[in-house]
Amino acid sequence: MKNGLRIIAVSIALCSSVAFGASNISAKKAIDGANAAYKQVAKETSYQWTVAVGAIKAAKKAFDKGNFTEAEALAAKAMKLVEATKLQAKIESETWQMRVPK
Amino acid sequence: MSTIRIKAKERNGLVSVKSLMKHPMETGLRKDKSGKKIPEHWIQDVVAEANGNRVFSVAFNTSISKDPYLAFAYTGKKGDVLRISWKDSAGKTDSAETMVK
Amino acid sequence: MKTIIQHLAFGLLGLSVSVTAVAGPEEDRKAFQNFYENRFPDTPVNDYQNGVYSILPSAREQWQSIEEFPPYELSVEAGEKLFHSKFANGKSLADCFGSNGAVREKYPHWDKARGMVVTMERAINECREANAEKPYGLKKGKIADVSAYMSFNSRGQKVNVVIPSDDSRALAAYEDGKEHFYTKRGQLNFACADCHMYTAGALYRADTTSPGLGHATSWPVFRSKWQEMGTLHRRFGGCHKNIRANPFKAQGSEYSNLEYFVSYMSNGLEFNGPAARK
Amino acid sequence: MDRRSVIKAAGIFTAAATAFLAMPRWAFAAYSQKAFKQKASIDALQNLYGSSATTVSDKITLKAPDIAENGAVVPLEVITDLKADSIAILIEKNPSPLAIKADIPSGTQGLLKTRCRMGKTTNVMAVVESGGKLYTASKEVKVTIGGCGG
Repeated sequence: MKNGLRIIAVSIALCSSVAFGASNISAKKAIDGANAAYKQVAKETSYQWTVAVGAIKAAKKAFDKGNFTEAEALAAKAMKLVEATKLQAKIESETWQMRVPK
Repeated sequence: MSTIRIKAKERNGLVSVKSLMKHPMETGLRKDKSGKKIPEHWIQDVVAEANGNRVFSVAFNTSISKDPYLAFAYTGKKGDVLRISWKDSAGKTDSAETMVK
Repeated sequence: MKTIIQHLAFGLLGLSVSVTAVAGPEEDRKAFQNFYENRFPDTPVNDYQNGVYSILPSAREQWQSIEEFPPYELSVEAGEKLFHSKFANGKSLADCFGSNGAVREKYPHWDKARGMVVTMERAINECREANAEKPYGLKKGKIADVSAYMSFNSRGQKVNVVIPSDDSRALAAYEDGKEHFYTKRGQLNFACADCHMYTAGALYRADTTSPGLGHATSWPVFRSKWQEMGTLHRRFGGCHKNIRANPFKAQGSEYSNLEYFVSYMSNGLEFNGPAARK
Repeated sequence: MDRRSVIKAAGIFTAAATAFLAMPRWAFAAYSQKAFKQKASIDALQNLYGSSATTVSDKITLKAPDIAENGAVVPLEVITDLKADSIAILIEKNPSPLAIKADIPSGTQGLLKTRCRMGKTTNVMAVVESGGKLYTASKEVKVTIGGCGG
């Protein structure tokens, strides 16, 4: 029973990757989006994470190899890291003074 | 300029010698940027002489740190001429001399 | 006078009217030093210049044994040679910094004409450029050698960073460095203050963090990890990489302002660079 | 600091000295490749002294850190009250344990200080050769890797 469910789940996953798999267009869009967001946060806040740069680079590499699904997933990961960077910058600008000893 | 730096000071008839030798001391285990192994290259022998008499000699393995440090003490006096020499695995040698203070 | 600073500080920090008074740099420094005095009551203030060894006796022994014949002495020698070697125009660094370059206590300082913090390493390169020579790289090699020679001859000078009151931009630079010290960065979400203040002396994996007081006094440093000399800004960059934040450019405004702040916090301590560290 | 003048003096001397110095008057000892290449301490001792029979002695002090700050540069010091003919240091977990062997002529102290590399946590053994016998002192040195400094 459990095994059966697992097989179904796996086949759904496989199907969806075929049906909705990333194309070179959507992957490129995701990478460009992450890259632009990264640069914007860096410019606006001076906050930059090495891991975000790493994810963007890895996404580009996967893209060049034609692994568009992987490239899109990595770009999405980069985007999340950039969002987190942005959030960190926002929180810190409001709270850093709490750490200054009085 | 010599690769060897020596500091030698006498106190109560005992000369304390400290020396630092500039040398890469390659272990043969390290790799360069392209992933190629850097061949081993290390100081094998060091001899110290005071006024021409051997007062200390030592043999190193590759496990001695880069720019080897060596300190010892011998019975001697101010004004002794202390000479330290090394020879490495490539057959190169170097020497330096100092006056005991 | 004080009210002017407070006023500026309010404006700079973008704070709305608040009942609590905002402290000026001198109050900051006192509170900063008090913090470490309370945290490490056994460490005399003038020992913080020895970094983590001021609070870690087991490592201190190894350090002292390295100091018996420290590897940076070779760098001091190399720096001496560079310092006195003639530029193409016949001058040398000695024409900018005096016969032995013992000017560590003058840096970092506020340059009013240009409205920026000038570190000693920047001044070394500006001296070269003013004499039509190429500047040195900023993190290691010749810049560290020259800095080591000048710092060595300056040993015993006191850190004495001044924030001139007649230029509000100086206080702004200080505040920028201060904000940098206290804000969390990188994926690991650490501020300088997290590791080097509130948990100074704690283990991060296999390493004990050093106290922030005295951080800028002993540079340049021969780090065993590097197996060579490096500048303070090289270390700043390494710290940022450790917390997975992109490092800033050496001698850029971020690290220069941070050096300005950190050095100010160590006012009164002795410059004792160059030094050996793990 | 008079360290400054020491450096300067050393610099002048060494510069002058190298001009006419090439080799020591005393020849270098025949380097014992075999002993230094051995993978086990016991074999290194056998190669070096023709014996691996050792006695633990409280007349040897081996100064080594409990925890090495950096495995690439671990300060080690051996001091002995025994009438030493030679002092050797073996780092047991290194690929080839024998790190250094010093010959001590009479008139020279039973003292050896140096800095060694250690790849991982290991037992360190100081061996003093005295009157044809081998005496030892040992200490474990922890080598940690990782963290902000490592």
